[in-house]
Amino acid sequence: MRRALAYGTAWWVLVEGRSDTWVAGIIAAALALGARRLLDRTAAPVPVRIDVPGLLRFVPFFLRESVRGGVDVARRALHRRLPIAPALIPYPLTLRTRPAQIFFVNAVSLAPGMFVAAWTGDVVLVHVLDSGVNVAPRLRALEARIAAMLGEPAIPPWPPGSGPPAPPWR
Amino acid sequence: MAEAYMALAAFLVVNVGAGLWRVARGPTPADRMLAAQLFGSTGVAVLLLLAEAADAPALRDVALVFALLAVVAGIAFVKLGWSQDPLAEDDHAD
Amino acid sequence: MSPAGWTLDVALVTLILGLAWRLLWTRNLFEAVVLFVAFGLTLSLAWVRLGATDLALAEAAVGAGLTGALFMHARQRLAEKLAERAEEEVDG
Amino acid sequence: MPISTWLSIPLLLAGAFFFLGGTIGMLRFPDVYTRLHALTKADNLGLGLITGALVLEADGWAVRAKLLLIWILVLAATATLCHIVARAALERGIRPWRRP
Repeated sequence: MRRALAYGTAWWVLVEGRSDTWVAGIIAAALALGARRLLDRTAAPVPVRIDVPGLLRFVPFFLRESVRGGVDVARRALHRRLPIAPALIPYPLTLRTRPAQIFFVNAVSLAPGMFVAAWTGDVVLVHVLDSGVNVAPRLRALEARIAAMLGEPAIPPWPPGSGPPAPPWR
Repeated sequence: MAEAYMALAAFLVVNVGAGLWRVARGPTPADRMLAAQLFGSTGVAVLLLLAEAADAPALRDVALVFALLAVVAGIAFVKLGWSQDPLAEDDHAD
Repeated sequence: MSPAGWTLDVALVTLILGLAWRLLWTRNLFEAVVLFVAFGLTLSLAWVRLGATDLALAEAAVGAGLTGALFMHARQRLAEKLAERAEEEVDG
Repeated sequence: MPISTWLSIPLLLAGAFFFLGGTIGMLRFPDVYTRLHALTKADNLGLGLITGALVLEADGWAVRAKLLLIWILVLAATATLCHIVARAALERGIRPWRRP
């Protein structure tokens, strides 16, 4: 029932609130429900629970990071001397479930000055625009936000003195 | 206000033209693939502006198609057409 | 016609002609396919300016997206065939 | 002019500025990875600002929701595309540029 309502809302948004299309809307929502059933049967369902307060806290964080990312890259691009020192940095993930990891990999692309260039197992290789900035704490903060949003167990802090494991690349 | 939207759309099209210079220039296929991203975001912006300027809501649907298409094109470039082959002369960056 | 609209049209026409020119003369097939997709999307914007929204949708989805993917695949197959033949010549 | 127009004009100008920054970065940056940075971040922010301006001017909540939906879709698309293009480039052996 909740899904039917969601598809109905999606239709309402897509037709921009016009009320004369409701017949087609009901048919489309029914078809979408059928397709979803089919998908659930063929593919293993991935349990994703979204924590609503976590999501609400994530949105402003995400917007702020987007603005900072855009400002940072535009500043560097327009600077006369092009102040960049790119590097590839390995980062061990603490997020354990697959959906959370996928979300993390995509969210990093929108954070200031970095994106995930490769991903094997629980280690990602992050490309940074400025190797002078220590990105590990910022990535850790992003992971904590995503963990809170997707209802994952809390992220343990960095173990003191232990560096990330040796990267399989190099 | 419509005129402002139109001016911004014109500016964005010129902007895409400048970006496409990089696509034609390369040097690697990965550089050329950036065209998909460029059109994904800029094309959508142009269409949304035109939809508001010309009061044509259907253009927002075209923008939706552009957004989806950029991904399809990008994935097609990566998955279907980019492996070692004798056709590519300038594939390697130096 | 408004000055901004006029500028937009001139920019689109220049872009379409420039892309077509480059597309005809490039010797790199990968570049040609990418330029073809860019050409299709620009043409779609031109259809929008001409008031043919339905045509713009078709051009973007079929003209640029589907045909672009097919070209990409065709280029890949051609490259594989050429590589095979080159190997045969080396062996024989 | 209504107040929303006064709010949306700076948003539009800022959006144009970030699109310009993205293109300049794409032309000036030395390799495909750094160009990906410029393109994804600047253009996403530019599109977000322009969408924000249009949301202010739009009539009806359905239209606003649709504009936001399109932006989120583009965000997800560029984030994924950024990752797969970078991965493909690494697999193909394109070395990231380092400051000499």
